[in-house]
Amino acid sequence: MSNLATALSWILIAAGIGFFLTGALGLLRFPDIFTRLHAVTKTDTAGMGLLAAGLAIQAADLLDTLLLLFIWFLVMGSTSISCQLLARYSLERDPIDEFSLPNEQADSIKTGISKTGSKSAQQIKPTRENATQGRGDHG
Amino acid sequence: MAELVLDITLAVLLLSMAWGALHAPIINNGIGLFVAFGIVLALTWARLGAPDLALAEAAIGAGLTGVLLLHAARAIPVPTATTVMRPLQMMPSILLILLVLGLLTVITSSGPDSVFQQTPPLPDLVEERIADSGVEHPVTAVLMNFRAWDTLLELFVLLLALFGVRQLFPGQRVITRTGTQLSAADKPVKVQPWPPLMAWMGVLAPLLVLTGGYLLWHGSTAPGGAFQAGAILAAAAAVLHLIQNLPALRWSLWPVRALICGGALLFLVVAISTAWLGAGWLHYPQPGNKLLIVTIEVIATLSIAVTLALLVTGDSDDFTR
Amino acid sequence: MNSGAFYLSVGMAVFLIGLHGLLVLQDNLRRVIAVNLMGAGVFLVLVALATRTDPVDPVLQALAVTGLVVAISATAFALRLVSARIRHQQHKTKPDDGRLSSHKDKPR
Amino acid sequence: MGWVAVVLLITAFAGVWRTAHGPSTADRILGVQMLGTVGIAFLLVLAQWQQLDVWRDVALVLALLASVITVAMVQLLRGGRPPDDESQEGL
Amino acid sequence: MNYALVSVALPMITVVLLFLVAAPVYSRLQTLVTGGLVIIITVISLSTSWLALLEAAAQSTTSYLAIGGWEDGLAIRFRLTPVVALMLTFTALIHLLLALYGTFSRHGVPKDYWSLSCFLHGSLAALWLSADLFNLYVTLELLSLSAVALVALAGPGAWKPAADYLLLSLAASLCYLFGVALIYGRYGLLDIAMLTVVVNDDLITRLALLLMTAGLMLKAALWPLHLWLPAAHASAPTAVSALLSALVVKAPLFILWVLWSQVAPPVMAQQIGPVFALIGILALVFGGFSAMRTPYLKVLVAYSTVAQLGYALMALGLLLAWQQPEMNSALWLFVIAHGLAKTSLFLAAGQMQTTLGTKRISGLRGATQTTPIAMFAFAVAGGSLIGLPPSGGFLAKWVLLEPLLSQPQNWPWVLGILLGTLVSAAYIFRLVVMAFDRARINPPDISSDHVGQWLALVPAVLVWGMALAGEQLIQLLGEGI
Repeated sequence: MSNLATALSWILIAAGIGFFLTGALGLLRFPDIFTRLHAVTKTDTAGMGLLAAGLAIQAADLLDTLLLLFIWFLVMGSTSISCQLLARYSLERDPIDEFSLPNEQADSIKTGISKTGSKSAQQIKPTRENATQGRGDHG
Repeated sequence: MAELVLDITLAVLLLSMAWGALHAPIINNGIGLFVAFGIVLALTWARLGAPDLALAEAAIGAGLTGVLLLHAARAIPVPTATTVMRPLQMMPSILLILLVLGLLTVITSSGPDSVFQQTPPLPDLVEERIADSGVEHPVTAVLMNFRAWDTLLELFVLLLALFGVRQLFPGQRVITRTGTQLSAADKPVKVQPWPPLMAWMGVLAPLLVLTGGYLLWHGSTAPGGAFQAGAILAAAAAVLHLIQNLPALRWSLWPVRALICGGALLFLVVAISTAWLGAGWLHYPQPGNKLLIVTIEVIATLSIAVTLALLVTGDSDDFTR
Repeated sequence: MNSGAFYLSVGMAVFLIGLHGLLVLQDNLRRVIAVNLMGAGVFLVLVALATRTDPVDPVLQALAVTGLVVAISATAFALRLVSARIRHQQHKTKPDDGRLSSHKDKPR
Repeated sequence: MGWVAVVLLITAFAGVWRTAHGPSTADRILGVQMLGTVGIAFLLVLAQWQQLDVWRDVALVLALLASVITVAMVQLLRGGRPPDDESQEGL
Repeated sequence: MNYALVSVALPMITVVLLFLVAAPVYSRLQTLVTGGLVIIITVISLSTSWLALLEAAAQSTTSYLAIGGWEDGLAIRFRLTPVVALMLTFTALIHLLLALYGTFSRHGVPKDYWSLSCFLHGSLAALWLSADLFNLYVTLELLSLSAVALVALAGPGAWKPAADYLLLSLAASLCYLFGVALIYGRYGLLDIAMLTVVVNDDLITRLALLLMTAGLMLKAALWPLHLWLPAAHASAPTAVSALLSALVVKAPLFILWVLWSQVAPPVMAQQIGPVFALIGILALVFGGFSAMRTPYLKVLVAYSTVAQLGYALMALGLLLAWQQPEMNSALWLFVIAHGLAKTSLFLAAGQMQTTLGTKRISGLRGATQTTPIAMFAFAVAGGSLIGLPPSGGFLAKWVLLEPLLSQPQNWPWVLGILLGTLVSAAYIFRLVVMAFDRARINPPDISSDHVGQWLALVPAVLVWGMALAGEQLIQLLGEGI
């Protein structure tokens, strides 16, 4: 392997690690679930991709490279899908306060919920929801 | 140096998660931590060079146990904070644990009798005899040949756990006044899964089945084998079952029952027939032992998969209808 | 101190944390987790001992795999039992929590 | 390569903290999921470090199962509430 | 050895067959057919294990079977000794008696009882035969899971004791497994017979044996680790309580015996012996007192199990302390006599409870008139527990007392046994006196089930009949190992 390739692979790995660290920071510091979801999903996908690319340069074998690619694909799929699911789930449980958002956005979120079917309109009552949420999760 | 730091980081992760899983004020936090503990444990097995165990733990600790625990946590209506101990109250406990730990460590790892001064004779024996066992991977050889009786009994343990769970759905039995209410309450409310979830499962399920098959096929020469493959297939079946994309695994259907007990039955039949017609209890005939082991493994994988899937997600419908 | 000895201690620590939890905790769900931690501790001990030889001792690994299967079966049963009981307690109408009651009642 | 693994493990602490502190169920699942991803990365690094292909297989299994568990958890959480609990929570 | 294999394989294959044909609902006819099948199986198993017993008694050395034909150490081994063969026979006998009860008694047993009791039979047989520490762990786990599932058969009311039982029993198994891991770490072996040769007296071995002993004592409900037992045994269905008391608690005791009399070096065994004997006496006294004070019938019988296990533990302790092989026969005679008597007690108690419609002892007033046969069985079996001559219980106690009485410095132990006997007499007589109270009879709710009552009497008669075979039994068991 040439020096250039080695250097490149290490740069990629370092960048990947950097993304992972950023994601961890976001997970710790961001204020609510939606921002945290955003942080973790993006950085994990990117970090994993860069790391896998860096490792793929070092792995001489074609089969290993393919496996790395495949794992990256899996991680990408799973993080993005679960980001979707978790966001929807959080919205169902604890809708965003309508007044803190511009009207359009709040409406689209609301209709998004009612489209999924299992919920009725009376559930979007922030005060009551928040109260139960508090009991349920904060203890 | 890097290895030392790695070991210490892993240990800190493991121990803090273990403590947190037990003493988190809210039980759901504890459950989350325990699932995470399973993932880190899989990494620890990898660090210790035990790939078979890492595969099994990745499938079980990260997958099935989480689903199981969540099932159980669902039974608790409102997760209340039940702080068992305040940090100050924990101090004596922690000190006691440290003291006992120190004592145990001194006993086991120091002095001339220390366990690390011994060289166990069995690994050499395994290496010597592995050519006659019919498989090349030593762990599989031990599991399927040298200590096959343990594995046979282990299949019965799985069967038994399923039997035990079946007792908890007394739907059809003539039992207490409260029985009927119970089975109604135990029915989970089925919710139509969201479309992206369905689509992703459509991709994932065949991949899981493929990986399971790969591990099984791989098992005789490299890490992997019946149990790991079975656990992965079980995870696939459990998730498909959860999103109602799989024909229900009804206990009352005989093919389901046949699949469940197939592994144990085949293994037992092999044991009996080798004792009766062959050289002795579980003494496989020399040419053909490879074929026999592979057959047992394939059937056992299917049994393990169905049994675990039912254990994890089976509801009252599956057991009583 | 080699890494085998280190992980042996870690395994024993996890075992002790589990044992301690089993003794002090009341909640059955937590006690199931405690028992599982004890199991994880024992498997760590087994695998740490397996690193003594090179290549790694296959017998101990096989024992740990068998132990893991037994543990997951038992855990599954225990969890279903515990949750069935919690559900039953929530939905029962008459107080019948397994104690033998004093009035003249039929055993099953 | 060893240090890469160590740094990865250190980022895992963030996942642990989030899992332990919630506050919502989604946060906990997110924490577990992040740990899973870090675990996969760790195993890939380990495979390269020790030149052992088997850890890539383990990473593959972990990747599959990690996505299974998130899916299962969300679906269970949505679907699984017995009727009484929902009335209690006003859901 | 082949006979012994048949007696292991039969119940296990029955489990799978019952599983395959499982019908959704059992009619009376299906109960008869299933019960009949299990009876046939247990009869065959009983006769083959009897043949194995004859085989074991005839040969002078222990016979081994290396599973898979591999070298010693690599393979798990089966081992056939007189004690093992006797326990195989005893297991099949108790299972047969309960299968008869389940089939022909009017109250019967819950549907899944049949498969689970076969599970129990198979795992016990595998446990008696095994000569491998790790394999013993697997069989122990199989045994406790089937025991818990059997307790859970009683319905939702029994789930709490079942869950407690399961958790404690899992923890106990893991303690045992930890010990096994340390033994393997120290000696690199799991085979009991091979360990006997190499074991020496050092700290790791002590620690390992201590851990295993703690786990096994919890599993065997030996005082003071017995607290789970009364709730679990009392809330189980009648036939299940009998199985649990007669067989399940004996399995960890067997492993304890194997560990200390065969694996542990004699020096350590001599040190632990008096401790066991002392715990045994405490169990006798405190278990007996609890049995005397409880207001519930089945709880009384369950506590009496705790107390009676004290005798067995004491015999084990004295065996270890003095290294006298004669004590072996005392230990195993106790186990068998107690198992038979306890089967009878639980079946009789179940009959009386159902017929009189009460769980309280005070509800037994006039039971000599309302359920005479069951009460008679209770009294007869109770007589063996107390140790009235010439019952099986007396035989065991006599073998235990003989060496004790011959030496004056051992008389304190005799005092302990005496105290235990008095306490057991007290709780048995308390009940019998209540049953003779014909002035205020508790009227039966339903007509009594004669078949069930007679079946309850059978084991009680058997335990008194043990005296006839006393000489042979003592000789057979006295050889040790």
